[in-house]
Amino acid sequence: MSAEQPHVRLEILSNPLLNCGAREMVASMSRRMGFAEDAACQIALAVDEALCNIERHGYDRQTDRPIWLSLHAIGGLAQNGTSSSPTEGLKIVIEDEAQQIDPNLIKSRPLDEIRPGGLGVHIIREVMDEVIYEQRPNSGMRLTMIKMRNPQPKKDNGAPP
Amino acid sequence: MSAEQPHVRLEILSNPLLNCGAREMVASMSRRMGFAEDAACQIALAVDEALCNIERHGYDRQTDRPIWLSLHAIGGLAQNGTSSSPTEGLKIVIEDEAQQIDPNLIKSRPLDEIRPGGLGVHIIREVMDEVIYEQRPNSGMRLTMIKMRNPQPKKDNGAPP
Amino acid sequence: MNDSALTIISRVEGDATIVSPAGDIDLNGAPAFKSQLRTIQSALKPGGRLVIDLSAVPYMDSSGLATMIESMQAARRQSFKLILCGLTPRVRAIFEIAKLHTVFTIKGTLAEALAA
Amino acid sequence: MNDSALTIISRVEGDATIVSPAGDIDLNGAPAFKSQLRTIQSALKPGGRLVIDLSAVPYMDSSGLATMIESMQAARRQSFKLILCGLTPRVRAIFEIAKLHTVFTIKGTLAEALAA
Ligand SMILES: Nc1ncnc2c1ncn2[C@@H]1O[C@H](COP(=O)(O)OP(=O)(O)O)[C@@H](O)[C@H]1O
Ligand SMILES: Nc1ncnc2c1ncn2[C@@H]1O[C@H](COP(=O)(O)OP(=O)(O)O)[C@@H](O)[C@H]1O
Repeated sequence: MSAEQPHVRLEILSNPLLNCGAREMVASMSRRMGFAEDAACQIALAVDEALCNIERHGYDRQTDRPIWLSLHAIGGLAQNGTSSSPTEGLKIVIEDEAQQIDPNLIKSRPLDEIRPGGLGVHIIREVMDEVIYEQRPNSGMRLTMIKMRNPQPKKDNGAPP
Repeated sequence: MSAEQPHVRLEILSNPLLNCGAREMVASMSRRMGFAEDAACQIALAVDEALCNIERHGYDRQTDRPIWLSLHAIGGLAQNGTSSSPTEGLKIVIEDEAQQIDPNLIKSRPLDEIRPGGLGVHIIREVMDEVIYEQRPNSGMRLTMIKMRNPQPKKDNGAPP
Repeated sequence: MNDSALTIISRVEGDATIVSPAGDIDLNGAPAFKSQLRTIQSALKPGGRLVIDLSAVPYMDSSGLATMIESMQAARRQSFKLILCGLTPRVRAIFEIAKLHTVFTIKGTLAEALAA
Repeated sequence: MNDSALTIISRVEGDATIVSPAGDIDLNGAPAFKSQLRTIQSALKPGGRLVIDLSAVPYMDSSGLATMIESMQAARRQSFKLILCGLTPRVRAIFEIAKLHTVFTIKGTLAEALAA
């Protein structure tokens, strides 16, 4: 994982009305970084699901609390006029000040039981190459997600099969 | 003008590759706030033109300098389940650490002479209801733009006719 | 509903009730859609059909999927037939990621859904 | 050009050279588009036609407008005819905001542009 500075930082309030802007920003930038259309949409979906979970579970539907999102283009960004994108992958970090929970409790359920709910974490783990939930040092949670442009064979993230 | 906190803050590096994400974020959020499609596109265009000018003129095409953008929904944001948007307008503030110039020198040219260039400031003033350029206290420039959902008859912003 | 968010139109054609949402079905839009769907479903007769035309839905997330699953459960309870149609590639992808594309009856166009 | 940014295809049909950019023509994409247009234009004969089909351009900003104006200036210098077509509403709006919609020859579809 790179220790470099993010290329983009976003702070939004925890109002679901704003999620569309965050996910479309990420989709749009991902396309420009060279991700294929379906991958760009997957990244946007993962971001949206993560925001929904913070808003519903972390902040218990309070709509005026902060959520921070940062994007780091692994391998860097193309400069104007260069012939191809050097971006190898996208690292997205989403942080909040919401209630802390044991990262092991954030897990997807088996999908063979068809019922509403319980799909968000599955979606996030399915579409991203790396997904790490952790508690931030003082308050809140941090979710780090990585998607590579040409992904390696997928690692097991500890999600149930 | 409202003294309230912004609902969204964005920091991007001055690489034109990232402008698409900033403008699509703003377009997407504007639609949700209740702006009509054409107005949402106009706001996105003004944001993009402002970013282009900072990147080309302010930072002289350096691609690794910071640009800050904040959005404040005047009148507030709809809460889930409410019947209509309380958002009266959108205030956008764009700041940089680039070279400072006399705000009076940032002006649009007459459009009857057809030549490339010199259209950005005209576009910004044309589509937004209020446009204020100023020097920040220590370094860089600040552009404040407001677009109302149901605009009053347009004030003269000091732009040439 | 927000001025700007999801708009939902429904109409009856023969034994089919066609619901056409327009806009994103996400955490912001799903609650209003869900409550409108419930109202529509409560008027459906056993043996009738509910067609949800998603051709004007550019985006859906797990809140939207939950709404669809609720509708499927209502269909089982009330014995009406639920048919989805008009999925854009982006919306179809999320059904696939959630392994729900084989669970719902999904048709290409509204015409195909009505003929089903 | 970036893998992802603007792609530009051109082909010749009779006396017309048709250029079809696909993607946003903004500060990120305009430089590559401008240099490709220059190359294409340098091969145009007086009396010929250059048709720029903008139907796959969802977004354009003043960098794109500047590119179009440059092309118009080349058309005057080299006596070829420049025709734009396929403008999406969002792109058409920026031509109008810059008061350029009456300055260019703008047709609805590519077929109309080729018949012009
Ligand atoms: N950001 C978060 N903060 C707290 N708990 C979370 C968070 N994200 C997920 N969870 C927990 O993980 C569970 C599974 O989440 P998910 O798969 O999205 O389904 P759902 O949200 O429908 O329950 C949630 O029910 C919740 O207990
Ligand atoms: N953010 C900025 N920083 C410094 N100068 C600026 C900025 N924005 C605009 N200007 C000045 O205003 C002029 C007009 O800008 P614009 O209408 O966008 O046309 P162009 O950028 O094509 O010259 C520019 O040439 C520049 O001198």
